[in-house]
Amino acid sequence: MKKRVYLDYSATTPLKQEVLDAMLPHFNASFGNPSSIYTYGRESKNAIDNARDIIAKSINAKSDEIFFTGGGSESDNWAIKGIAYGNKHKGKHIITSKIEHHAVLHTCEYLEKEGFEVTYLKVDEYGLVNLQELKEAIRSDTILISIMFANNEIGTIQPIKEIAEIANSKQVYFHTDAVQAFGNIKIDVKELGIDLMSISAHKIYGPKGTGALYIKKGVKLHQLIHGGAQEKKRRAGTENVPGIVGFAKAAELAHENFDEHIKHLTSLRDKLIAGLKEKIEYIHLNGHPTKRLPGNVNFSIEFIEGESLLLSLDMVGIACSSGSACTSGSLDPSHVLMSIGLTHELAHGSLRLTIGDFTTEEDIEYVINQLPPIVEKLRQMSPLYEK
Amino acid sequence: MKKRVYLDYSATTPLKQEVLDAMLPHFNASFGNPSSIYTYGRESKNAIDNARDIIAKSINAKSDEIFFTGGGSESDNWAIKGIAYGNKHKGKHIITSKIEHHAVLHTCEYLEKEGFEVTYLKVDEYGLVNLQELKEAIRSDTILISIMFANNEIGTIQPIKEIAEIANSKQVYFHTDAVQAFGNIKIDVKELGIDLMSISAHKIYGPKGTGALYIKKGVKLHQLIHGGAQEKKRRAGTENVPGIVGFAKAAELAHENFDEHIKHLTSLRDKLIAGLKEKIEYIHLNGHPTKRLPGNVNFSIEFIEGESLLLSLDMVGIACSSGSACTSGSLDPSHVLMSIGLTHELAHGSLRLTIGDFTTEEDIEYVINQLPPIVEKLRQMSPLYEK
Amino acid sequence: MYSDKVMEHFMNPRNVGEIENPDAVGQVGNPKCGDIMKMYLRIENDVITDVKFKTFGCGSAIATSSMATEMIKGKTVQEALNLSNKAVAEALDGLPPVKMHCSVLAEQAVKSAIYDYAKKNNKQYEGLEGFDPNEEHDHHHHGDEE
Amino acid sequence: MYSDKVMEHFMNPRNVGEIENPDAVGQVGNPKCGDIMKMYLRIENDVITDVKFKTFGCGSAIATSSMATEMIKGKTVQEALNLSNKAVAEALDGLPPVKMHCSVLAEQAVKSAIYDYAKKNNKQYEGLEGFDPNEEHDHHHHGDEE
Ligand SMILES: Cc1ncc(COP(=O)(O)O)c(C=O)c1O
Ligand SMILES: Cc1ncc(COP(=O)(O)O)c(C=O)c1O
Ligand code: FES
Ligand code: FES
Repeated sequence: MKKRVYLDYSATTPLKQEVLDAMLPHFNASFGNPSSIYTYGRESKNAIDNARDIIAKSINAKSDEIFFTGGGSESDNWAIKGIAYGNKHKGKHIITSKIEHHAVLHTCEYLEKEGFEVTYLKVDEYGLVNLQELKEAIRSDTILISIMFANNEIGTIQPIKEIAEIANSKQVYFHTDAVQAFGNIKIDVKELGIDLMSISAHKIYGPKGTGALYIKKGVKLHQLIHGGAQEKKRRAGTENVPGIVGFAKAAELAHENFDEHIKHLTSLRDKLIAGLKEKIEYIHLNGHPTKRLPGNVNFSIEFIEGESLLLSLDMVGIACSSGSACTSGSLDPSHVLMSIGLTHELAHGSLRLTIGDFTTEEDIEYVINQLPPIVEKLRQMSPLYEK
Repeated sequence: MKKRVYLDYSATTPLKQEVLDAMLPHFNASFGNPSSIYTYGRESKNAIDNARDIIAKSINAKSDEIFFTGGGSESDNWAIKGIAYGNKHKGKHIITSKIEHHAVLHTCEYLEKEGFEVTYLKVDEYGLVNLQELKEAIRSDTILISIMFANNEIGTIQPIKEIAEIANSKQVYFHTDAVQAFGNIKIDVKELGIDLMSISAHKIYGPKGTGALYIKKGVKLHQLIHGGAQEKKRRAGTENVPGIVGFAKAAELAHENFDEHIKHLTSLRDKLIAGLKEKIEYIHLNGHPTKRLPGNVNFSIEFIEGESLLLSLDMVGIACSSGSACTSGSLDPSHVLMSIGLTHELAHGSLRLTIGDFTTEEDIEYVINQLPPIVEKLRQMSPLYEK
Repeated sequence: MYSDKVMEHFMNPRNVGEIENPDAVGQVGNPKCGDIMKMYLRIENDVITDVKFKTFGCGSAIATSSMATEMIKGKTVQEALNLSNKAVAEALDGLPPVKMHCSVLAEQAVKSAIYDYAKKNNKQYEGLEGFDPNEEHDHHHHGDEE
Repeated sequence: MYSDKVMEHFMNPRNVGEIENPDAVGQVGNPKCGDIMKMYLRIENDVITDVKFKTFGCGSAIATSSMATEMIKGKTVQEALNLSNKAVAEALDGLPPVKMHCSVLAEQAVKSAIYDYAKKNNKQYEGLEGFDPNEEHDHHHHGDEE
């Protein structure tokens, strides 16, 4: 088989073997509906109770504060719409940032159409929100602040504890999208003062289509999915038992090998950054130099466009992503890259390489060797490049 | 191992081996994010495109009318809230029935609190809605009729084509919850005139946590989950690729072996009904004698309560369910059984046995032999039973 | 869901049946709620010498009936009156929160039978004051609802 | 996503580069939109004898540039002007709907270069009427959006 170097761990991850092994019995041996009282059902119920305990422990929450969902996007939608509709008698103002994931941004935009008001905080060149601006944005009718823990494109980590303190001091609910942070940053929801937090399994070597929302005890929000009495009557639908079990196993593995995982990712990340900087002229690292996810590398490469870069890399077996509009067929390049002040050209020429547990030193060396000639070839074709 | 006879196929089903085999490659070999343009991503994209074609074909829809979701409950919530919020300028009135699944009923009750008005049609002793009453319930501000295809408890099949005709003639959207019907009744959405239809994988030997909503081209509704551009920008969230692939394989198998499946279920169902009627006094079949799901058996057994029946059956390895409030810790017995006019006692004494593809003749005989002495023992303990 | 002890009492309930010409009978519950408990007592010299029950209800209702009859047999009437639902539940190694009300029913059934006895024999017991066997108990109030 | 033909042209684009002292140059697109195409022509006796391009853009932009240059080389100016974006896309065995606008760009680049030639040489060609190379084209209007 052709060499394949996967460097898009922030997009999704393969399952770890232990995760799959944990899931398999729940497909057709221990497959009962957890709501059923007979043996088959109780086996499933025990499995999800156990999974809930593991996830809770991994963020220092209580088990009855964890609610399983169908993924990170559902968690974000539930948190934001749930708080909005559930607290509209108190106010209709929400604060978020310009660099949130679309699951947050488009939800907020929807709520604007439905009569809510939203302040989108800008960020600095590194992608950090300004705490002073946040404070000033809070109004008497503000009901929610939603700021992501770490950004999926540029990897920047926000000052979550400080943000939570501001929110708590004004009695405004604080939600954070920790889909990228969970498993890559140690999170203690109690110590940080978080009210709601979204997480997703498929970013941490667990299955797609499973996530969770942490809801601090006492936080009032509407349901997003009504129906059966699952999840303590707060999120209906027959539980995805294998998905939930796999999510918990993935979280368990992540936390067992936490320090090792961080060390591995950080060292490969720094090696990749240094190697590319050395070999390629006119490239710029996006995001914060140190307050960044351990596996995130994001460069803007001048004079060339991201999609053609990705295609060329795919031809040599390297899988990664770009913030260029051309990769998605959308009108504008990444809102995150534009928000940190990049020009359209630089945003179009962005390349995100995200490292994971299965990435090796050779993978990094392979990229450091393969990328420069590809960049050079595309630059030779570019009308913007005058050497 | 202890004998296990699973007769709760309406609650959930085990995966068929072919389904699991189809899913496996997508956990860690072909695991890419379908939104990514490199090879890994395109493999996943192709897999879901292919799955969409299969599901579409199975109900005679077009591929771009199928939207994958996180299950039947999400599909119901999306359809009903989506139509309600997306058409509130036209009207705020919804019509449904008293015997819908909670995913429909509780969604409607939620919408009532949010300012919508809902008419809950009653049903006759068999669980059928009255078409005349439906017609009379339609108002100038009615925007949606949601009537389930087949009931999950008593198996009764509604006159969907007639209902759709009434809805279409009044230009009211028609949604049907076909979670129990799909795979057990042949469905042609075009011929029937359905606008929206909910289906779920785990009821047809596919995985939990995957469902779909059929949305007829041109139907306007709001999103339930906002975010990324997945599902033609109408349902955000990284697609559960293995789940979707498994769902399609399950649908494919169901439709390949359709006639055989129906014959098998119907013959075992009728045998079970006849056998229990012959051996046990004071029992009554709930639901329609002929317009019923091929695998559904639902009896009310006088003088005894359902949970104690289930526990006793579980002790001999038989897994099934009951509409007694005592099984769920809720206040009232099944709303479906109460709606068809059962007394509280009879609703409490209900037993649902649902048959599936893995059910054998011996399973049925085992139940016919095991149930009578259990009923007799519980009746001997009952203060209501005077022989 | 249920402890082994609950299941054991459910599968092999003690003291099921009726007593002919009993000294006291009590019935509580309501078929609407899915539970009825009927208790028969034989009382000699203020001591419960025999007890039988019939129950329509869930596994927990049957197991608590069974356990309650065991716990009061051989006890004085006053001792039996002091039996709390918690004690019955504890003797069964606990009950799921949603099922605690079934143990309340067992306590009430005993009380109700003793009430019958007291009335017939014109006796007074501590703990019977204000007890009305026909009162509707909202025993379906569950702990885990929010 | 892309046909084999698109990928082949993308990986091995024909006629990349510049022409020194060209008879005509045209440039269309906008780096804001992520695409710029520059086309150089050598024209002798109204026949395009050489053509080169430089493109900043996606795979489809590069492949359509390459295919368009191949298709006009050796053709008369008027024939080149008649080249439609559909013909370029078809020659590439089709393009994804969201990428059709890139083929429009190739058509426009050719037109733009010929416009330059016509102006410099005071010539008239059918199909150039009303063409304005500096006009902003809303070429990012995609078919699959709703
Ligand atoms: C009729 C009906 N509708 C909806 C649902 C909900 O489906 P899911 O469990 O996939 O959310 C079910 C089953 O639980 C059902 O039987
Ligand atoms: C920061 C962030 N939030 C939310 C999501 C959405 O999660 P999911 O794909 O599980 O719906 C993602 C990833 O797609 C993400 O990176
Ligand atoms: S150049 Fe942007 S999509 Fe082709
Ligand atoms: S008798 Fe209904 S829950 Fe115990």
